[in-house]
Amino acid sequence: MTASEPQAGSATKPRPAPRRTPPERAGGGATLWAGLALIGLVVLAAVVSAFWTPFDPEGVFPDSILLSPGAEHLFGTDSFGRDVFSSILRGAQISLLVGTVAVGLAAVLGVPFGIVAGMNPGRLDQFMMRGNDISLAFPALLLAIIFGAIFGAGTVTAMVALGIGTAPAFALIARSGTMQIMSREYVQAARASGKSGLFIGMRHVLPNISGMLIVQASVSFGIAVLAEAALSYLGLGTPPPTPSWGRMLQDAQGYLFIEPLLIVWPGIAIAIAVLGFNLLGDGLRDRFDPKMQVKR
Amino acid sequence: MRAHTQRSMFASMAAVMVAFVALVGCSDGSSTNEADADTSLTVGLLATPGNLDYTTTAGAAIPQALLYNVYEGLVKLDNDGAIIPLLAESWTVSDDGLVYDFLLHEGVTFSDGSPFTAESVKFSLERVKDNWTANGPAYLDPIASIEAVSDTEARITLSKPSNSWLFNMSGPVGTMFTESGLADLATAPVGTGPYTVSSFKTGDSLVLAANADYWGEAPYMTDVTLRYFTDATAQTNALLSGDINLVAGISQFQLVDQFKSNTDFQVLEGASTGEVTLSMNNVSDAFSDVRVRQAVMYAIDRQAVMDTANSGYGLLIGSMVPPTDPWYDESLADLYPYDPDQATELLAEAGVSDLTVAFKIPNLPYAVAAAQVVKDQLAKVGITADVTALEFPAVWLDEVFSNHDYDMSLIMHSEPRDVTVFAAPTYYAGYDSPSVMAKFAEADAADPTSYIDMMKEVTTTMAEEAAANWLYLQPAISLADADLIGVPKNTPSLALDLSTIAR
Amino acid sequence: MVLVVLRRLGVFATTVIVASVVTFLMLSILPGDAARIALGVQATEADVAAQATAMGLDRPAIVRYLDWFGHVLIGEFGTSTVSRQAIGPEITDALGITVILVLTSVVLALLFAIPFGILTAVRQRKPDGAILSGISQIGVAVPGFLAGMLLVTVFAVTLRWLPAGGWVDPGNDFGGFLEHLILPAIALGSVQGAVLSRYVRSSVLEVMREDFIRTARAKGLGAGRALFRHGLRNAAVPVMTVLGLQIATLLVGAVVIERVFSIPGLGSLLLDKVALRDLPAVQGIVLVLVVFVLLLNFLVDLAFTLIDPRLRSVS
Amino acid sequence: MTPSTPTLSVKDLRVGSPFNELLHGISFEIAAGERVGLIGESGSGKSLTATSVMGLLPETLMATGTINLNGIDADLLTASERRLNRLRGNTMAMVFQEPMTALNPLMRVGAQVAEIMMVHRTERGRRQARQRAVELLARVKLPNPAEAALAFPHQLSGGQRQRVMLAMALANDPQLLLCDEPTTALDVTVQAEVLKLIGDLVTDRGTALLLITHDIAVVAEVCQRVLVMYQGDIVEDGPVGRVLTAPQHPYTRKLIAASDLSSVDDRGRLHTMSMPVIATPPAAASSPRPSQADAAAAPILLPHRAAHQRLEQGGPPVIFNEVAGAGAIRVRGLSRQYRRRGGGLFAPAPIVHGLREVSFDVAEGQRFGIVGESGSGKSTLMRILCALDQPTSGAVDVLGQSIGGASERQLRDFRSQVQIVFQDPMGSLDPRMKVRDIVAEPLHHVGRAEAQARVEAQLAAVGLDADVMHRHPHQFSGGQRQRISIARALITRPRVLVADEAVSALDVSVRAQVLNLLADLVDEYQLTLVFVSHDLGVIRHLCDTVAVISDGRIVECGPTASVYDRPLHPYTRQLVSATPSMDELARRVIA
Repeated sequence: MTASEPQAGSATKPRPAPRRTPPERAGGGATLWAGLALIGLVVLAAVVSAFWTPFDPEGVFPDSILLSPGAEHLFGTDSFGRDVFSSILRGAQISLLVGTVAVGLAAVLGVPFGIVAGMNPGRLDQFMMRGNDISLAFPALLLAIIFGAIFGAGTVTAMVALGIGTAPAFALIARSGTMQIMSREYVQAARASGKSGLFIGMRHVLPNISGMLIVQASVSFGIAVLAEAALSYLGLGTPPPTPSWGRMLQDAQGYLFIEPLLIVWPGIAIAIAVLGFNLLGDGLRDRFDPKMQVKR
Repeated sequence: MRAHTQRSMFASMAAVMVAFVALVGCSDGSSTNEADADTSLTVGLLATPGNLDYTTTAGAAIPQALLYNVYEGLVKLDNDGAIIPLLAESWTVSDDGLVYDFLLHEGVTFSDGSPFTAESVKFSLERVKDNWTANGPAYLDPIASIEAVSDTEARITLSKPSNSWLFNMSGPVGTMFTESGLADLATAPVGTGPYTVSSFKTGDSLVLAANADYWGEAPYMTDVTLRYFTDATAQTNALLSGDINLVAGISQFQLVDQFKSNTDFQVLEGASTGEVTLSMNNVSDAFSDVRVRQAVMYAIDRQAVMDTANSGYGLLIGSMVPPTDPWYDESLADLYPYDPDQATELLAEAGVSDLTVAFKIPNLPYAVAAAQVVKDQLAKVGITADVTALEFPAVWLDEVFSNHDYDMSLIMHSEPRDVTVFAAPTYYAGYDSPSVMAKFAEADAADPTSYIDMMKEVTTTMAEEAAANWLYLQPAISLADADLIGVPKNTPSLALDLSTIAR
Repeated sequence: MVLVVLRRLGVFATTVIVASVVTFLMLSILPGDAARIALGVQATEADVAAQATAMGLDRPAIVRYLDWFGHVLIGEFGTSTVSRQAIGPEITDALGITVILVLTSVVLALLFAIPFGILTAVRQRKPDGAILSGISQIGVAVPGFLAGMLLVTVFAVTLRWLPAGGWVDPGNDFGGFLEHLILPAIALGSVQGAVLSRYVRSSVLEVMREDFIRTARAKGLGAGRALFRHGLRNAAVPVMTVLGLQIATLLVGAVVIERVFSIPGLGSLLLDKVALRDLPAVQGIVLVLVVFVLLLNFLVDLAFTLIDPRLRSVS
Repeated sequence: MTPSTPTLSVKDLRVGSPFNELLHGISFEIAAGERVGLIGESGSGKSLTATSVMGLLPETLMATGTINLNGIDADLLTASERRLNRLRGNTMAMVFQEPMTALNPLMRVGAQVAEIMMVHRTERGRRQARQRAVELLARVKLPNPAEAALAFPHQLSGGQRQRVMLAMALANDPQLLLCDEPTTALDVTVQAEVLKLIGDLVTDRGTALLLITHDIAVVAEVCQRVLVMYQGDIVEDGPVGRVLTAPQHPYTRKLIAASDLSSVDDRGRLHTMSMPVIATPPAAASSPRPSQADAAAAPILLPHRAAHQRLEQGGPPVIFNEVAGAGAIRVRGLSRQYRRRGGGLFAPAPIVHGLREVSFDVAEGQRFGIVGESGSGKSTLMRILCALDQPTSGAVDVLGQSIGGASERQLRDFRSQVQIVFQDPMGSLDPRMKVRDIVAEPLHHVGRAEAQARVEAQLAAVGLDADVMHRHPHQFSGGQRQRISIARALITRPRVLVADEAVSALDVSVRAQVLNLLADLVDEYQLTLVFVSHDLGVIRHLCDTVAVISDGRIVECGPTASVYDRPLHPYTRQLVSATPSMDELARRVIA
């Protein structure tokens, strides 16, 4: 799932009359804030757990195995006697780490690639886009499986695979945004002033496509959190004892009939994080010019 | 108009929902394997065979499916671990223990129609030395010569007496083949067993059909499907939903309890030969000192490891000997009681502080779970274990098993009587004791009574020297439909003997 | 039009070749000794070396590549080092299963997403639209394998209506095939459906703002009729792009659901073969997956050309 | 229907959101068959009026008042959707501005025309409707109507699409036709044809017409009566001839004065409307003098007068406006070809000829206009003159610098000597940059403080206060943005200024101000001006020489007055007649 939500049609002619109100402007704000609130919750959990958790989420406590939720253990304990609440808090770190690195890597790889392609229409663009097609054909999960075999499974491998797997989407969006910006007259003006391609790319293109890139980043972040969970399920994610929501889900599967709540907590945590980033993406999309969205 | 539109959209959504429910509902009550054919059996297993040729492919999965079912040898192990006749009706051993005379069953044919005779014995066993690369061709090293005395008489002469030889003949290396059935060992095995392979799909299923021309008593189950799962939950779910009838050897014991309270199912607890072993690289800087290894023995609360990682299932053994072996010594389980103070003392004595060890485990659920507890307990005596879960088998075999590039590992040794293998100095544990090796050789050649005593002695020595920390014996727990009888409880050998199962 | 297709075919062939090189290079650095794995822990070093030679592992990379890809071109994926059978049929079987699973789930997803997406778009300012939209948002946020686990627990384990997993060949037992297909297809389709419905919604919202919808309204078509007659086909174009991408990612992405339901699909086969270091098989599977995605993109592009007359007039 | 009932009657129409009223209670009537123009600048509320009548206001806006359509008792504002659906496209029909997007791109145009008859069941079946559609397409004078009916919208030109829209609107013989800027997006010559068509059709059928436009000329062409809107109110209502010649309301008066590019005050400046935001600085006060070097380099200009020439059909290439010695610009045999997009790695894409064999000179200090319609090649020519594009063949020298094959390094001096002002006041300024950075952008190797000072001075020269420097472009009106563009272009003290449709997107009132400013600055800085436009009127006002470009070729060139008064080429003649002056309009209307 690489694409941002596409928008049909893109009129290039500026319209003299602002006769229609922007879409969902009224609802957009609420969506945005709801997204930010949920993300805030996740970030808070990650930050707090860096300094304090009710119990050690990485230890083993044979005396408190599989306790039901109660006053002492808010969400109960798992098969190692670990406090699930503590693990959920600490697990936010891995989810945010994976999301940040994966999305960051994807942006670092994809955005300059897309901008260069978009600024050089013609053969170079064609060539680069074929290359992009090929990397699109290696989805993140496939890369994760292959990289897992080559470099060993783990958080870093998963992040890198997700990052590389997501990069083509960023490249496509950056490219189409760049092509729109390049047709703007201020770019012509900059060129007429003798500005270099690098200057135009950095000063004009990048700031003006940043809105759509942020939207894409937000959506990709949610996807990365989900993908980390899926990879953990396949045994390609974060190794224990570091708490990860995906692996907690996988571990909980075996206890579904003994302690069904074990599967609920990480499920909710993942849903909150993904929902947060998706809502943020939707809200930002409504806020930024919808016509800036990409067809692909 | 707008209202109209919405109504029609609601209508179409409703239609979709109805179709959806209908789709789900149509299959209500028509589950697949419900008592339509009494003689068919579906078994859920975990590790899938890559192919069906155990002469050149390692791993327990192929013998589990084929040995005793499709392939047979002269002898087999019964479920209590005793050697009983199979293709051999009987045998005699010379007084010096060197000459074995086997009397073979008459009228036995392979599934391709070719006859089983003493020549088949000679052909099959002689083939092992040159053509087998897996499953222990060295087990037959004691054989000096094989002679087909008549069609039903085979004489095997050993170069020296061996107590373990006949036992090993019950395993894969003792399998009888026919020359005409070797063409496609990987996909179309030809044996004398009660079943033949009717289809095989890697990673999915192996379907066995009763061999109509079987020389012995026909098995009750005529159609047996072995279905392979990648995780234990899926396996038990399949049993609960009625897709399969039997889970042979559950690997995640937290899944067991739900069956105990369910009268539709039975839980069979038996003994296995799988020692879950915390191995320490005896030649590494960290563990070359026996005191450090002993410190690890004292530092680990094996009961706690078993409770946490195995939901309490298993047996504390303290050595590499399961109770099914005659030289089992239950007192060894208490040789190193949990005593962190003692561990700290030993470490201090050895002059070790701030020890950090590379703890490389296979990425298998039981190992990952146990390793977390071990790590936690080692930390309490000041040993830091850097846990790395290596992909199993590929990377673990490479790094730990072949290249010995590790300090500590954790894996289950499932082969029967593998303690002699473990003691070899070239083995990955790096345990190098010439006296122990000599004693093993001596025991093998000794008379049966002293054999047991000597084995007891030498395995105790290994435990005392802390060659490894044998945490516990993995239980053999099978889960089955309540109406199944004759399900093998123990796993004394690699084989899953289907011939005894009935309803 | 023919020229356009031919030119795209040329580009397609080039990308396939490049992709094959990438696949080969990426997998040629796999650690783990395939020969050792095949022989197991008891084999001697000499045995292992002989096995490596037998498997052709000691030849230079370029020779191995040309040998491999040359055979792939004539439809031979080689022989598995593990199962010792031809890899081609193994891949085809698994691919067939995955394709059936993915397509069924996509059909289910569409059956859900199209009405749901349109409804949430049309009702976007109404409370019920917002609630439905929220439901689809939550649907997007649930990991697919969690949905799978819960479906198994409810419908297979507790109610015993349907099998918990496995696969039945439709040729052998069509009823059984359907029974085994339903739960995984729903598990895979529900999350995809939620995702798709978001795209349908945004696409419909976008199209509802188009001038030609206003033209249709000015002609006297009601809002709903204008949308159905003029909007949906236009809205379909971006949705199709997403659909193509989704199917492409699902070919591998289905592996998680395949694992939950023990379905021997292509992703599962890949994981198994990677674990066994069955290099020829892994190469073959990865190449098939990659080519399939490229092919899919190619077909989606062609489909656009059919839907949108503006793209046809290039030649 | 009695003659006394008006076809459309709007009473006290107020439209607004809860926070902001946009229409302040307007009332007007349109009699049967009457052709009424509704004129106003952007944001005056004229489009809202039409959408209110059609009942197509956005959900966020509320309307009060009454709207009555002839023969319908009910107030349209309170009528049910079902009822409105029956009226829309049947009793009243509308044509929108954007012909590019108003038609469904995936549906054949014949089917789209037929649909309106199917919807209202005015034809019995699909086949009859399709047949009628072809007839209607013939009525709107589409060539090959049967073929055109099978075409997709993108296969038609803008003018053709607008004809399709018209066919659609008239299919059910509505009593009222609303046209919202129906020709604004069209080329001048096409505009005239479409307007004539609209006028003819409604006259023939006795359809009442409400024509919305910002362009007085359009109203004068078609309408009998005109309503003038200003900030949500109708400020004037009267016969076109009277309003044109004797406007009553001050706003109307100014609007008409500003629209008339042929009428100037005694200083040779266009009549402007009052500028509420920023005052024009006194010409002498703060405008910076050209720097020493520039002053020294500036030659004493001999007045160059162009010869009036035309390109003969199939005749030899002509060198237009040939200047003896070193002119500012010298173009010889310039051709530019493009590959159309869609070409791949393997096969060449189809070739499009942007410019063919163009030769002309521009003398130093000349004000050279280039006029042409969309696709004529004028923008390509402009881009090449600014070295933003490379010629395929031919020689282009600007200020002695050869453009063909020049590297960016070689062009460094050139870049500060030749600057551009663009059309789109939205698109020509980077929305993410502050005005200070935008204006300073062309400066190279200039210290921060000096840049600051120069930006300040330059902004003052275009009539903007220094405190605008820290604002972003979206905080400015179109006219102000165009001033910022001009400031940016002039900050390097260029010798050549190229303006690309620099006033086309502006409202008439602002247009006059910007044109005055440009004229002042060109004089003051002794610029050579190349002014590219589709609007002959603007060029006539600003330029001394004009070249008419069509289909990649200059077809005629000469002194502006001469070309305007005695066009030689048929194409020029067509252009000129499509752009009447205000006087002529008034004459036509009264006649």
